[in-house]
Amino acid sequence: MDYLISVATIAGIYIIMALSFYMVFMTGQISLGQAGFMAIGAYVSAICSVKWGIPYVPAVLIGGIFSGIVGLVLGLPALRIKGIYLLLLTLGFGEIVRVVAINLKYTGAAEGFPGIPYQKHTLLYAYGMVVILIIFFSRLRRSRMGRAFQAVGSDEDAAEIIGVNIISAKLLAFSVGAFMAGVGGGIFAHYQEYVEPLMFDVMHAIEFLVFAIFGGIQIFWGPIFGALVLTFVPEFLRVIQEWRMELYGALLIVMMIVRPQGVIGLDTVQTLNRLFRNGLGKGGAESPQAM
Amino acid sequence: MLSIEDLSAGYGKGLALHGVAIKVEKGEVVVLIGANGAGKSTLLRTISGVLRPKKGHILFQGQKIEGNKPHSIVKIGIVQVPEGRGIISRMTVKENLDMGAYLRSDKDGIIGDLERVFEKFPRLRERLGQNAGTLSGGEQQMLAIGRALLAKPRLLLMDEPSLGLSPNFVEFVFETIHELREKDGYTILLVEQNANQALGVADRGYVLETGRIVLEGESQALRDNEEVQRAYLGRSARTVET
Amino acid sequence: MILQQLINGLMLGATYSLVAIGYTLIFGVLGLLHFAHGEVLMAGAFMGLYIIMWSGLPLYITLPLAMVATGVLGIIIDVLAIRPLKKDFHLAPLLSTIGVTIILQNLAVKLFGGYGTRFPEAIETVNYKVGPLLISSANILILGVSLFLMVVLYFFIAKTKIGKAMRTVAESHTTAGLLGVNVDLIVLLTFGIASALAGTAGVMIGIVFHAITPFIGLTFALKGLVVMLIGGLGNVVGAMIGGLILGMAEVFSIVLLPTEINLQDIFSFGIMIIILIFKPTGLFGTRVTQG
Amino acid sequence: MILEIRDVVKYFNGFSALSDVGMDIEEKKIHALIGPNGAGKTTLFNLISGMYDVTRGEIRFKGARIDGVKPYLRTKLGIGRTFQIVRLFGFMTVLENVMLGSHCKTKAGLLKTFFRFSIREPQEEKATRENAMRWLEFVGLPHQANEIASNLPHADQRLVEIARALALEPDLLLLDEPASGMNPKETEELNSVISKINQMGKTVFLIEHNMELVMGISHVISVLNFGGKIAEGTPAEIQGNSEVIEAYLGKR
Repeated sequence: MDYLISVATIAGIYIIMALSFYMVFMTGQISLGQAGFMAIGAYVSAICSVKWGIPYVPAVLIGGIFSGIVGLVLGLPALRIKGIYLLLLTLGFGEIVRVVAINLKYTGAAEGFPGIPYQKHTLLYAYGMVVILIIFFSRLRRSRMGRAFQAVGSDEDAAEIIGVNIISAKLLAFSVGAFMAGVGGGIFAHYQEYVEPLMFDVMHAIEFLVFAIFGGIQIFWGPIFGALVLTFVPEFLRVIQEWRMELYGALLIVMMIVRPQGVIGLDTVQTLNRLFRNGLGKGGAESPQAM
Repeated sequence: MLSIEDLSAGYGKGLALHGVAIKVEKGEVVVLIGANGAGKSTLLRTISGVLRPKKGHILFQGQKIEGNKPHSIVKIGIVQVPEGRGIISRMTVKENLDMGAYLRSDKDGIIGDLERVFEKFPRLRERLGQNAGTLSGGEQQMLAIGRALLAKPRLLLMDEPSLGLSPNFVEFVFETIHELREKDGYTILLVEQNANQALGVADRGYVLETGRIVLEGESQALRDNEEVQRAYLGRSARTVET
Repeated sequence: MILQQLINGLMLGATYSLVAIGYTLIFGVLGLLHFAHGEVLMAGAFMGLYIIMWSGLPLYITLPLAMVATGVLGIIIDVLAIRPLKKDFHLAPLLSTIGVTIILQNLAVKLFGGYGTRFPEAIETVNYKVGPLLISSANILILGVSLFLMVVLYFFIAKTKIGKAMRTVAESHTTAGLLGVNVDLIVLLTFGIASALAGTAGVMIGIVFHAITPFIGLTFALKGLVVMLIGGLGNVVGAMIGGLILGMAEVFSIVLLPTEINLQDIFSFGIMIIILIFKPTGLFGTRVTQG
Repeated sequence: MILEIRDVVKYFNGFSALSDVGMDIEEKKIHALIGPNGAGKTTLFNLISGMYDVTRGEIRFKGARIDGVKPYLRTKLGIGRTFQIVRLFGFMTVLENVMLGSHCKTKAGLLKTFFRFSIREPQEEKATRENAMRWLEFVGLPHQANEIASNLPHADQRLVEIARALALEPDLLLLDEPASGMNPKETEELNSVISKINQMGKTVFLIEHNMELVMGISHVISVLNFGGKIAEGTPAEIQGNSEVIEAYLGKR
């Protein structure tokens, strides 16, 4: 049972991370810096708890906000560049965060930062955050800003001609995504009781990317599905566990060949919606938009 | 020589060509005319193998070629002067010409053909070492035609060679086409917006409208046809007074 | 002392150049950031290691063998992970090569362990004293081989028929096809050449550092990316010069900067981020080399 | 005059795409811009909507200069447009695409989106949706509202794009080759949609190659060739203009 809870907890944290990637991706930006933002959230919240005795919830939030601010600052130069340049910038950012953590004596440098108070209800907090994010994304999806984000992600020029301020849209998405990753990091730190730089290397950022891309990047249910499946399935199939990363890699390639929009696409949601409505005999009285 | 039957093609889900049929005989100049978006370039791109047809057949000298890759189409002698000229701007004029002879290995033949291209376009010889991207529009068109000739085409496809050129150069391009046929005996399938002048150098023509052949015939007949005027200027037959 | 560092910097830089040329070739011809290129280098290093160990043959035979083997690996990647992709999702190739990265790195960890593997003595170490300088046989070998390969590649691209075809494909796949170039074949060849160069760099890294790990891929991939950015995307000569610049800059940064923290790691990323923000087109512009 | 174009010049890397073009678009008229391929028509549209900046010259909208103003702000001022190649947002439904048209008429920010206690749809969102639905009905596609935009047939996508541009309630609507790739029947429908738009009091400025359409609905036609204006007038005047005939058909 304990084992199941620990897997579920980690899955919850990964959902937050996959959603943070998705948030940035909505505006068409690929970030390999999400592990770096996670690290910032983890370290800052840990400092708050350990050094200044700030309670759990505010500590985690401070970590998230700090990460969001860093995201805003990194987002500024990121506005000028796109595509692979942005990918490289975020990659470089993630590595710099890690190298700084390795060298920072204040937080134990490479040996890690121990003694973070354990939060035994992490499962609740993590999924509480997931629920908040689900509410956030479903409201976002049916909102002016959400549509603007997606428009920017789909065709920047057309979005601007429609009247979207693409600069503020991208900046906003970037820093909100960083905030989410920071909160994820804070929750993670207080579950592991210690953090070390190795936990936040590029491979982890790539892992979050795989969750989102595999699950689907047209709608927020995709990253949630991806993070859940890719965390749980390997845990219960030993063979897969051993070859987990290789499987992720192969999965990514196969998805790109067969279904680049991910397992959960807009079509999936529409089909489900239709089935659901027909099943309940409701007709089209609901808001006609896809969830 | 070239015979196309019931050809349908397009990008994505939509079709830009619906059951098109045309023929080009050896030694002929045939022109495809029609407004923008009528499917003229799509037809050339399908013949060249850039686009796969969705239906129909393309026969070249009795041989089925639809669905072949562009490089194998070039190999059998169908060479296209692409829309927008397709100059490799970061290579020199000489290198561009070398690329024209890419599939050939007869060194002496290439040198001879190169001389003939220079005779036709002396300007190219002067610009040999220059970056092709720095040429003027007219010079680029000369380069594009010269480069295509170096591939020893049996059938030359030309996609809007007069597009974006100054009036003097437009004249020159049509003179060149005329000469290619009269003096050198090339078979040419030409796509043009410049209908009057194109029909002036062609034997026969086809008029395309939203992906269908709506009219075909001898050049002179097409030139005097009111439908042609209508297709371009939307005039009803009554108001034509040319 | 300065002169001695210059030699070291050149040697380091030459390997960077080899990596960066591969990136830039593939970028030029396919417009693709080949994320797995660093892992190809790592695989090349291990293949070199085993070829040297098993065959016991001298380096001038084993090095070309390692190059061929790595080239084949590159071709396999193109055939399996790039070519089958759907064209309508423009991020697909990038994400697919990220998949390749995950697979290669984790396979390597399984096969060779996560720790360093000793690299066999491929050449006899002799130190030549030239005035105040100490030059080892490894120095000479690496500089010599890299410069030789770069010169050969330069002439190959500038003068040969295939080289011109590569540049034509780099400009436009359609135009190249209409000129009779078999575009698929040229792309395949580009992957082969780029990967063979990375393999060479891998073997050399093994010779210099005496040990290799499955993680060298990422490190050198990042350096290669920095160099490609310095040189300009798709610019082969830029990559050659950029490598030497970065190599020397790194060596001098070790000499000049305080040593208690390993700043040189941040150093390359710092350069990368500065270039990305201020001059993303690189110092030499983005273009393929001219003949 | 709703739109005044004065001595506009546009260079691309030394090549002149437009040279000293001047044009007045009268309010509540349908004004067509025609000319052979490569004449600079779309370039002019891009200058008006702000995707490019003018090299020289000025553009005035309702009397105020707009050259140099950011594209999204021009939209806010009341200029809507469609593109030569349809540019709908593919991951979204038809309705969502049209709703995006209202973006600059609405306000709700990210915080307001999230921090609300009622689970009912916010007033603004509801209004946006109903507005979008109206425009979909206007172009005759209400039944396609929940379809994913990229799944629609080509002609319908064009109409959705027009509906999206209408949703921002522009005073000036720029249509770039709306009929391209449409069959005669679809063109007919388009024709009536454009007329209806004009009857609502909106100014329409359109680039089009389908001459039957252009000659049938335009009040004024301007002709571009080689980046310069060669003629302007009523459809009848343009049809009789020998310079225009030559530009299209070439010299005889």
